[in-house]
Amino acid sequence: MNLSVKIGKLTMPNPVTVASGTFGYGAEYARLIDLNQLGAVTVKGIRLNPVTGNPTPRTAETTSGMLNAIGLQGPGVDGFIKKYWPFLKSLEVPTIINIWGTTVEEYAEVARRFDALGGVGALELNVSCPNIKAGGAQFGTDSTLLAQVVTACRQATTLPLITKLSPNVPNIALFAKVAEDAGSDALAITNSFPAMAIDIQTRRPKLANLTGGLTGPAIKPIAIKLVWEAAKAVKIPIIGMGGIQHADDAIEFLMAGATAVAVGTANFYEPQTPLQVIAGLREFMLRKKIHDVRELTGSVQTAK
Amino acid sequence: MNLSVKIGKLTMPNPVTVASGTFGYGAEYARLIDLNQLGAVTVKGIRLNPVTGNPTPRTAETTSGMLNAIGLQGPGVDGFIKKYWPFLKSLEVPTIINIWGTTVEEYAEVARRFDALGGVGALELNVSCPNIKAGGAQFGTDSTLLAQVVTACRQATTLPLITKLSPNVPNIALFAKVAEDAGSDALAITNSFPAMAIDIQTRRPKLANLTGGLTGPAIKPIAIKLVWEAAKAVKIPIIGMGGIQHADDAIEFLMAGATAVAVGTANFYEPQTPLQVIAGLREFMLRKKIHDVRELTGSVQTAK
Amino acid sequence: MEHLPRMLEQTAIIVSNKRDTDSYFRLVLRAPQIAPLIQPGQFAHVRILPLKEALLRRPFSIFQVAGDTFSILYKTVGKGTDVLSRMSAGEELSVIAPLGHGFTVPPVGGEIPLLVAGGYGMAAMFLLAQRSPQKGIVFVGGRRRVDILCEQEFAALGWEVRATTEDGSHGEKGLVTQPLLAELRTPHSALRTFKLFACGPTPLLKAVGKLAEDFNLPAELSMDEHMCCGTGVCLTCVIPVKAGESWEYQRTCTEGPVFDSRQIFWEGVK
Amino acid sequence: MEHLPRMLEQTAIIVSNKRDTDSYFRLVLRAPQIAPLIQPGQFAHVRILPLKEALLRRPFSIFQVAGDTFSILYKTVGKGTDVLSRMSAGEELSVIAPLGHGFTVPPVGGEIPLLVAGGYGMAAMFLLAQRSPQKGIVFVGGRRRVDILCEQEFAALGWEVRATTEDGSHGEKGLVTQPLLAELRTPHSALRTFKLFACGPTPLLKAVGKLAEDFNLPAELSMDEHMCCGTGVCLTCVIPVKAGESWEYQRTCTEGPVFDSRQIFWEGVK
Ligand SMILES: Cc1cc2nc3c(=O)[nH]c(=O)nc-3n(C[C@H](O)[C@H](O)[C@H](O)COP(=O)(O)OP(=O)(O)OC[C@H]3O[C@@H](n4cnc5c(N)ncnc54)[C@H](O)[C@@H]3O)c2cc1C
Ligand SMILES: Cc1cc2nc3c(=O)[nH]c(=O)nc-3n(C[C@H](O)[C@H](O)[C@H](O)COP(=O)(O)OP(=O)(O)OC[C@H]3O[C@@H](n4cnc5c(N)ncnc54)[C@H](O)[C@@H]3O)c2cc1C
Ligand SMILES: Cc1cc2nc3c(=O)[nH]c(=O)nc-3n(C[C@H](O)[C@H](O)[C@H](O)COP(=O)(O)O)c2cc1C
Ligand SMILES: Cc1cc2nc3c(=O)[nH]c(=O)nc-3n(C[C@H](O)[C@H](O)[C@H](O)COP(=O)(O)O)c2cc1C
Ligand code: FES
Ligand code: FES
Repeated sequence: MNLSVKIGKLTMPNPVTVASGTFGYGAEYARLIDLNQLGAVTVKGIRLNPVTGNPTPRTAETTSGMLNAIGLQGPGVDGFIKKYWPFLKSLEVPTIINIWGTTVEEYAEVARRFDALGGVGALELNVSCPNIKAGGAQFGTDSTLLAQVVTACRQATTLPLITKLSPNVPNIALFAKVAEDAGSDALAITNSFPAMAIDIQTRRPKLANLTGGLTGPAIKPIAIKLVWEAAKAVKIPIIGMGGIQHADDAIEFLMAGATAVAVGTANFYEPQTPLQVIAGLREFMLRKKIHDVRELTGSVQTAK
Repeated sequence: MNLSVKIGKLTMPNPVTVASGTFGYGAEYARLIDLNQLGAVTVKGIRLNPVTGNPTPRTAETTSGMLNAIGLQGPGVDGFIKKYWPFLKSLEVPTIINIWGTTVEEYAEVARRFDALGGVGALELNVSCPNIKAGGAQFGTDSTLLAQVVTACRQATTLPLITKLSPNVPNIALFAKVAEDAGSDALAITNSFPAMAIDIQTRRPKLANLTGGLTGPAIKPIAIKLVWEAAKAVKIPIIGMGGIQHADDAIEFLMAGATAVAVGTANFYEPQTPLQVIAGLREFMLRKKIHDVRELTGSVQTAK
Repeated sequence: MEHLPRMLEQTAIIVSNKRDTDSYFRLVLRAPQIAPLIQPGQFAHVRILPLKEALLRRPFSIFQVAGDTFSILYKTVGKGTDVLSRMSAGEELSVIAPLGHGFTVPPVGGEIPLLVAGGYGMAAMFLLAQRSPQKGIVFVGGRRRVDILCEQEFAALGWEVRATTEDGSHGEKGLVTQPLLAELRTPHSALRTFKLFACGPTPLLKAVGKLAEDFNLPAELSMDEHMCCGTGVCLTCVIPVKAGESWEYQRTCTEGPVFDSRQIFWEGVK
Repeated sequence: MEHLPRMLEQTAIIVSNKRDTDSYFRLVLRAPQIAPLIQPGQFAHVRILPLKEALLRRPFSIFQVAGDTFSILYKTVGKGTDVLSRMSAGEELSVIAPLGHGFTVPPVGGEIPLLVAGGYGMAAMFLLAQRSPQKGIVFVGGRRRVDILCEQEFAALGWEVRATTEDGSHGEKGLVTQPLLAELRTPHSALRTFKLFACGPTPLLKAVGKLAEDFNLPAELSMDEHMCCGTGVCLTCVIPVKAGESWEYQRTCTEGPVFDSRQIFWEGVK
């Protein structure tokens, strides 16, 4: 049975990674699960310099989902390399580094730095974080800016480039195509949805940042639709995510058109989820006599 | 204690109505609840001629939500007037009629017909149904078309006009403003979100229409954010909806900026919901010594 | 305005919830206001309160009525029925019932009912058999022995039961329509007029509809469509029904679940 | 790489779940692998499996440890604790524990611990009192009598308990810091050095931090922040901690919940 998939020139031993920002820098959950079973480890978003992030409260629970406005707290490129890279480098599975900047040049500079580091599996361009003023969804909802960011990063590195699109557009196919044309090797779909919750007792938003991003099982049907739309528009592979809790959810993303998937919010309440998804996927393939996981990609039957 | 609110020149005895398409034409649930307790009855979308709707399956359950692609099945203006209007007219509370068309002229014609009918509370322009090829979200995601539809309807009727915006845009404030400037008396936010679910056993989409609209508690945080954004941009009242199950949800919408609210999907599993919401709202106001429900509108404290 | 049958929403207490065969369970609910109103072929729309993440009610045919209780006979097929099967006496469910347009009980001296049921389709037919003045035959089919439900109850009513299983583990081997066809081909006295009643998966209903046409017999079919509201407001559960030269969608939960076979626009049924 | 304490995920069986006072409950869980690892001030992150619509785990301080079990003392405040309070012996929970950096147990002959607790803050301090070689005083405060928890258990350890209630229904009337302040102002022998340990709502922690500064005493505070993952990955639970001239956010679930009061950047704490 073949479970391995390719994201640009990166080979993942199986199609299941974790979503950026829901798995720290890998080491934390290494205490609960064997990271070497994963398809790849994807780390929290990094920009050039350290980032303090937003004030608290930063998350709030919602119906079958949650809001977050962490504000991309992080150690910056140097801090990351010093503190977390030695461990990640020691893993048998590739690391996908989620990067961002507030200018096109900063994105490119971060890409250059990780290109120079050596050993990185792929870079994921976060152009879709709803929780920061500059550099987040701004790049992901403006197709001209998106093309600029991807082009600049493409020039800065030969590492596989995954563009993480914003869900908050009426036509995801257009943005998918822009990223592909600008040289992205793959897409990641979807990031969180701009959202809000209010504590009616205090009349204050539940997040200090006022608004945040909605993630978790609640959004899965929207994410499936986005992946399906994008997959029809491009030839490059898609990493599908948004509310995956069970192997069935992952298989649904694959059928919709994803080549790989990422487990996000579910890690917070059930850190075993990525391994359970891999096991369930294997079992499904056995039962259905599917020999290569790539047969699942885009296999939804849509003839009316 | 004042619970009444105004939507343009329409006075609702309390701010709780039902969402179009989740309450039939009123008579069905009259067997389970007293309709005269509602702020208004909002009926399923009507276009000029009868509509067959989409093939089945038309709905699918999702995590804390559901998908639908009914395809706006309906009796057309004449059928509606003959079959359902006598009952609705006999109610003590106003009827809001949700209307749509496939052309600007059809919207205006339907508006003219209901204007001529007499006794209608308000018209809600559905420019945001994701489940029909022409005439749905197409008008709601193109600001020029939106302006044309609203302008044409404004010329066709003096009835209060509620424009039901599409959620599927990166900047709802822009569309809210366009509707206001074109003469809309109020906004309804939000309609369902384009989404999809796949049965992994059969590999077929769970809906015959392939995609549908996501509604229910899952989407509430996105809807709250949309209402909040729109309320900052316009002066006209907003009817907030999306996942209301409890009075607390309704109060959250009011605080975010809504003047009235609509209960949608919850009717399907708990037809008592609108009355429970009204009772809970009253109780909240008593407890918090709020004398006028209008004090709640937009009362969220967002000073950081 | 259209005619809308009476329905009530009630919190029903579980009196018992026991395994029948294999993955089938019998659930008895105390619902004093609802029980007396129930007609054969009607259903209850049940909110399984401990169900997580899933919002909608589940529709189940009403199996039996006794005093202030009614029962359903259900198969565990998914998350709702699974959670339901773990509930115990004393726990609560929310029920909207009775719903839908049920079977027409034959008048005294009227047609002799031939019932055709697949799997839990049997549940929908018990009240009809019980309330029919003429005893008839019930043809019941299933995949395996365990799918043949409540034979004894029908027999106890004095009905003849003809069981078929696809694997031959009980009754005749084959499809439920085979013995029915044989029965219809047997010459009968002219006085004896039959009427078909069926409940089961769509292929069974189609086959019965075809037999009704071929033998020119009336047939009432309880149609199997997914439901959402169960009360006529959402337009989820529609099937195509003949209307003049053309057809229109009608609601299984309101105009149905029982339809006259001749009214159904079969070309449009999936 | 940073130091990460050991943690385990385990399905824990409820041994008992009983009301303590008013809206407080005591839950005993069998978790043989986890129980022996627990240090004072650590917490468990509990997934309440029957909870509907809500996904996240809930953090609770570990109250007591006995053999292969540990217990928590919780207050019903919202949907999770409400559902938890309805669970019975034999049912399962998923637990990740032990989590966080707990209290430093004073060395033999070291400081005398003065514990300050508000409400369920008492739960976080029992193991510390039990394992401290020096007995000290526990200052416990609450709104009403029912908010004063497990006095007897601390007394049984030979500790002095000074209770205060805001409504005066039990112990001294007023805030928990009043008798503490009185104690600190009492002249003591030079040999007697105190260390403060506190757990409770943020205003209490701020007040204790202030006293520690005024009296130049060491203080360890268990900080109260909302959590999401509880394991250090999500960066939800941060508080501002001094770092050189400036400050940085540190995770309550990993670097905390117990912080040295002097390390906290109080100006940034809400
Ligand atoms: C009028 C009517 C009468 C019925 N009577 C019986 C009965 O007497 N005994 C019995 O065992 N079953 C009966 N069913 C089928 C029963 O409703 C489904 O088995 C049940 O809804 C499955 O729920 P689940 O959560 O276990 O399955 P899931 O697959 O988890 O359900 C997911 C969704 O699909 C719907 N669904 C799944 N299967 C069906 C189905 N076959 N028909 C309609 N909706 C479905 C569910 O209601 C739910 O909304 C009847 C259905 C209808 C429409
Ligand atoms: C380190 C730590 C130790 C704790 N120890 C105890 C204890 O020993 N006994 C006890 O009764 N409580 C304790 N709490 C508080 C306890 O976690 C909350 O009361 C509980 O999470 C409330 O959950 P709920 O679903 O009932 O409330 P809801 O308000 O419905 O919860 C909604 C969300 O807010 C979070 N939340 C709500 N209140 C708090 C709070 N005060 N702190 C953190 N998160 C909160 C919940 O975890 C959940 O994610 C502790 C909290 C922390 C951070
Ligand atoms: C707490 C939190 C932090 C996140 N941080 C990042 C991030 O740093 N970079 C990024 O691209 N996405 C980030 N995301 C988005 C996730 O990677 C993922 O796209 C999203 O959560 C949807 O998947 P899920 O529903 O499975 O969680 C974050 C999500 C959460 C919940
Ligand atoms: C089955 C169904 C049918 C609907 N039909 C219409 C419609 O005809 N016109 C319309 O404007 N909105 C329609 N809607 C959208 C609802 O009015 C409402 O905007 C949406 O469901 C969000 O609210 P909720 O989450 O409370 O359901 C429909 C929704 C559902 C679920
Ligand atoms: S299920 Fe809603 S109309 Fe029939
Ligand atoms: S709760 Fe996630 S890092 Fe602390």
